[in-house]
Amino acid sequence: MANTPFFTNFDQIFIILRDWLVSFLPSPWRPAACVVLEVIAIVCVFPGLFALTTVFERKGLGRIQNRLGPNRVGPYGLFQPIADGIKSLTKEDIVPLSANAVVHFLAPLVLVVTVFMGFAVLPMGRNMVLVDMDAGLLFFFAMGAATELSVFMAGWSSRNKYSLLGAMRAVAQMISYEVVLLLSSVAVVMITGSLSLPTIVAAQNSYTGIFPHWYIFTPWGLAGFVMYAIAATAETNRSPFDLPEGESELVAGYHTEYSGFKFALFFLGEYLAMFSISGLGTTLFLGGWSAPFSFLTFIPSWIWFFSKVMLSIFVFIWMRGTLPRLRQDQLMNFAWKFCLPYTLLNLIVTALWHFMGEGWMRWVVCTAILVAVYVFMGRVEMRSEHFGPRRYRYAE
Amino acid sequence: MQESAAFTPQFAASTITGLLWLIPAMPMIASGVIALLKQPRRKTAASLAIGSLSISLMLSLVAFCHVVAGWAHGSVVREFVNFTWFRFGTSTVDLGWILDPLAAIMLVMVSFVGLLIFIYSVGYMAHDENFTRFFCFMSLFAGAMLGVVISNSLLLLFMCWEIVGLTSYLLIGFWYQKPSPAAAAKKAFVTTRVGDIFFLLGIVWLYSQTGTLLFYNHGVGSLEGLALVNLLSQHAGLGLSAAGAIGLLIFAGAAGKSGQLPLHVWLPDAMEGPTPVSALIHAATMVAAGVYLVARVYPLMQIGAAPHGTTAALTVVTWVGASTAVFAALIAVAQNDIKRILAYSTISQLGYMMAGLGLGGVAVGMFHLITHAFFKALLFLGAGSVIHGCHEEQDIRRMGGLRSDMPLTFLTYAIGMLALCGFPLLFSGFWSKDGILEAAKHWDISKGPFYLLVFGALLTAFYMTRQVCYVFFGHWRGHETAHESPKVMTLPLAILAFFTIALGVIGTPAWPWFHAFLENRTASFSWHGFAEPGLLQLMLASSLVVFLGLGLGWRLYGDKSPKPEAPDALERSAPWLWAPLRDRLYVDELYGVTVIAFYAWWARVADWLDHRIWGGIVAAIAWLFGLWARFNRFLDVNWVDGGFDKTCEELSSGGGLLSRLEGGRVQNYLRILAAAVVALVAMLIWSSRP
Amino acid sequence: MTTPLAGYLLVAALLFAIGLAGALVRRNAILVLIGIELMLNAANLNLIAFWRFGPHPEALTGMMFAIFSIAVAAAEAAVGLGLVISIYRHTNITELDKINRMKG
Amino acid sequence: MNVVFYLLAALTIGGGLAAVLLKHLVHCALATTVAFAGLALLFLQLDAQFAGFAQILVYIGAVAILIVFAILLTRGSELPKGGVFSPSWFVGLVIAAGIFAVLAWAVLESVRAVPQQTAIPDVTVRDIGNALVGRYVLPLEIVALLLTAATIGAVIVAMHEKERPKP
Repeated sequence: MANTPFFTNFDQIFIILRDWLVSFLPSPWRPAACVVLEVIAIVCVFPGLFALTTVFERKGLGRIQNRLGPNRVGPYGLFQPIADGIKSLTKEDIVPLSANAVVHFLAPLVLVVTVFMGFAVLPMGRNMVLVDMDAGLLFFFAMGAATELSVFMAGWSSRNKYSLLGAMRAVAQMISYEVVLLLSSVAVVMITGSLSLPTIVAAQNSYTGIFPHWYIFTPWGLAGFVMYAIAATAETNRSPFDLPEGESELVAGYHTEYSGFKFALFFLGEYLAMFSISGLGTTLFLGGWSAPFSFLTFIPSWIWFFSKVMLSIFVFIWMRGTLPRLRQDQLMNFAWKFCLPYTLLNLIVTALWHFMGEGWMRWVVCTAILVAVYVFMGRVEMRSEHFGPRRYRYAE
Repeated sequence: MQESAAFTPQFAASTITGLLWLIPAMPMIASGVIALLKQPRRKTAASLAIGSLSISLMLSLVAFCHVVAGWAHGSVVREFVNFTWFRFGTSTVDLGWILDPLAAIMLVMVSFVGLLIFIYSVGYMAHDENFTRFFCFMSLFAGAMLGVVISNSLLLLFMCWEIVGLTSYLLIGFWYQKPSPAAAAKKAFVTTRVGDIFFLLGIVWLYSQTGTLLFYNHGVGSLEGLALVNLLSQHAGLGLSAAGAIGLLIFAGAAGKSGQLPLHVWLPDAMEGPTPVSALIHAATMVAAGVYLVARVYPLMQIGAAPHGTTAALTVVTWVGASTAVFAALIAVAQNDIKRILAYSTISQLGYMMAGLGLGGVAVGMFHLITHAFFKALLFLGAGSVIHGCHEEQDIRRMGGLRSDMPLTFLTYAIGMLALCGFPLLFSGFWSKDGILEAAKHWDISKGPFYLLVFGALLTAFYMTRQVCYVFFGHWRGHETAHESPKVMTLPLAILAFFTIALGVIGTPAWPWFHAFLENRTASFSWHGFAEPGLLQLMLASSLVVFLGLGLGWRLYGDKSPKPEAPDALERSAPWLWAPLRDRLYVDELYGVTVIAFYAWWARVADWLDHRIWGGIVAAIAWLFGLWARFNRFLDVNWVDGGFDKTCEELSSGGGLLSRLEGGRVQNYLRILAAAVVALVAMLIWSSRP
Repeated sequence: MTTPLAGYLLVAALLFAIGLAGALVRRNAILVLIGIELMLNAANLNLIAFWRFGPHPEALTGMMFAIFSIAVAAAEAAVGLGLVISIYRHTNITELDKINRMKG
Repeated sequence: MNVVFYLLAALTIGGGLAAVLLKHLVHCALATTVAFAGLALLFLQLDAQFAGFAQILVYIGAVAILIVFAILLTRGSELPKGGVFSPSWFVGLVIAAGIFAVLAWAVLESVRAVPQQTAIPDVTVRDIGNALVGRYVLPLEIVALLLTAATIGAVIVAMHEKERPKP
């Protein structure tokens, strides 16, 4: 069924469309035109998704908090992002007097550009990847690392203590969790033996019975995915790790002094980072664009990819609606004393998994090690005073 | 095998054999983790140790059932996994582990007794501040001992063997702040090292002859056909074949560990360690490792014997064992320390085992090993309970009447004591000892061992009766009142007591299940086992001997409760006999005047040489140099100094100039460096221009 | 400049000289470290250029050297900046020409 | 030699110059980042994809951030009173110019003697990985050790000193 021309064409509809459009041009221009078309597609689709997600988030939070959410502009408030966009475009762009104007101007641009670059290596469907780089994963993380600089630039150039504090918190947090993010992805690289994201998806695109070979369905993959998800939440400054923007302490963190369109760019950048990091998580652990059951392969691959990404976005929103914010010391301790050791252990377990060969033994052994260490670290090590309630020296 | 990668064991054997390494690994890992724990984490330490050993016990039981099942279906009962540890040149060093009836029985015994003693230690060591360290060492010991049991390579066995020795040293000296345990630990370590030197020599010889240290390896191991025939055909002098000579060297190692005659002196002193250590290491398991080792390399010793015959090596083993049995039993008669009596009794019983190995084969010796492990552990733990209840009192003359104060301890102790004496029919000790006596009776070479062993049995019954009378009968002669021990200590006693009785069932002449299992025959139950000629008479005779010993003991000591200061009953009747026995037949003194005196003399000689000869030379040279120096000083003061003073002034002013370069300013350094680079590169290029 | 290799080497030389100048003329210790980083990077560029245009690129020697150098540079930066911060805590200055005491 | 190369070279050199010349330390750090990025792009132009991305990840993602942190922790963002250049800046400049002159001379003298490979080398990440754990495994492990030591050392050096009781 999945191989019938109709479904194949439907699956590849964007590729066919691109080739058809390009065929109007003389052949020497075609490769460049292909790239331009693809970049246009990415630059259009993800901001569109961003607009949708803002409504989705506000409505979702509204449901969680037992209220309605935006419902005035358009049916069910669906046109709310358009109204927001117009508002931010027409607002005055305020630059503080003492601010460092050039850096202040460059910061949001650097953020959005580097975040967009990350999409270049994400496979969004069968054959749908902008550049199939040999070192794609490394490229993705290199771009992710560059966003930290933009955060710092924004915070420092504003000449505002809240901005600076927020930026320093954000950078410290992002650096700490980037280590975890990277190491949890390395487990996948160890098993696949490739840094190319399409290859990683292809390695997961097979089935036993009706069940897929996604890496999340292995002990190390599950542990890696959990670590990845935690680190991704911290990396994108989302609740419960949203200290850099904690409005109760820091007004709005590093983008306090931004308004109008630059603020909108920060907003966009943050959501795009969320999309790209969910996309990477999907690619690494959730089988990318492959279908969750073998009998569902007739549904186009890109639908699967985007549904998985939106599912992760939903989880992000859910967590924001339910979890309280952490404290800075808890956050750092958690990263360096729990996540990092556990991720390193996961790497060892992954190696063990690889070297134990096929058979049920490796399932038992790997699961046992991971669960045992998790319980040990969770119950014994996390009991120490660093993680417990803070003792207030003067209040008691 | 040789082609496979170095780290991948071959899992051709069954799953349990493949996983056999987990059995020693569990306690070892636990030991490592405990070593990292903080001092106050007592509960964690104890539960880690006990938990890991329980897992080992479960795995051991699985392995045991696996072997029994294989034996019952008549299929292969020896499985092993070998792998290459490292290679140099073309030769490889292989390690491996093995699962066969011998290993399976020892595994179950060691892990079971070990587990009981661990549980007991929780109570016994409850007030010790180094609780975690204790369990760390104990776990390490258990792991290494289990490693000795399963190793299929003499090298691996030796490694574990040495770890066992190390932990023994550490645990004897556990209370190292007191001088006597520290000295005892040193003594044990040094004495067993003497045996281990011979053991190592045997290993090297074996490796040079056969090129492998694996016991079994699909026909090319060192204990299998080809290698044995090869070894047998070589003569090592003194009428021994190479196989026999290597066997004897290995036996020397075993003798060191098992406290056989010339090397037994460390074992009584080892009782300075905590009582659970004495029970686990110096009664039930480690000292039995020697016996186990001899059983393991039995083919080496046996090869070349005619049917029902014997070899020179086995003869040596027999004589050493039998004389140790009597020798130690004699000393035990005149000791007053409750643990010391048991220690000598252990040496004596180890002698029985060795004699059993030499006379009747693996099964006879091993059966006594297993039963002895249980009842001796029981006795030691009982002794520990008594010591604990009497507030760390160890002198049996200051106890008494504990029968009513510690009823549970008394009951279990009595069971253990009767088993050790070989009380007829009911107790396992009777059956295992009887097996040895029967084998001795049928030995062709000499009847000497038989009489020695019978005499030993008489003595055993006598000294145990003496001890029990002192401790449990009469009235209390100590300082404070005694109290019964907590549940966590008495429960293991009860379990051990149960097995002390029950184990006898599997080794009776009517149903020699144990022997059949070890020798891979089928076992069937029939009363005809007793109908063997002479067997019933022998049983009757040995029972009579035991009763004689018991009666004699009761006659002399029963229910009398003499004053602690009063001379012993035996001392009064035969003082000429008592004195040498009390002083342990002067063996320590003999070593003192021979070996140690020789070393001391040699040290004095070296000291004298140092002082007089070398020291004299050095002093002469020093004197010459002193003379030369005086002359130099004369020159210096008068001629050189003036010149130097001038030079120094110049230098210090020049140094002041130079010190501006070394001003601690990093950038200056960098500047000079870079300028130098410019100059050097320019020179280089200039000089290399065509 | 007849070959591409010469171009890369010249860029590297210029960057090296700039880095050295930074290390030599600035007073702030952090700036000196930045200069040193630039020099290391110039060396890396040399290595990569020689790898690319050298006779045996499949041997990966230059590439490996560059990768290891990047790793070592990271370590150097961490320790160097740690030292600067520690000195600042101690003496409240970061100007190198004032840090000339040999003992704490 | 093409336009891209000249652009990237200009970017790198410009970044480097700005890093050395700007007054404000944070500006210097940001300019350094530009130089790092230009170098990474030059690496990419030299078909060294892996090294280029590693350069971005390590230098922009870590070293630049580290420098920025150090600047803020030492209050380096305030302008010093005695000027940013050392008193003997001219000597340094001359030496640096000398170094460049010597190096450029050496390059121009010797580059003709070097045989040039123009074909794009066919090197995948897998090759690099295999080389890292194969031929270069010892350097790799030494670097691992070095990084560990550097991490611990940096932590200890930068750690708060314990209050020592005055004698």
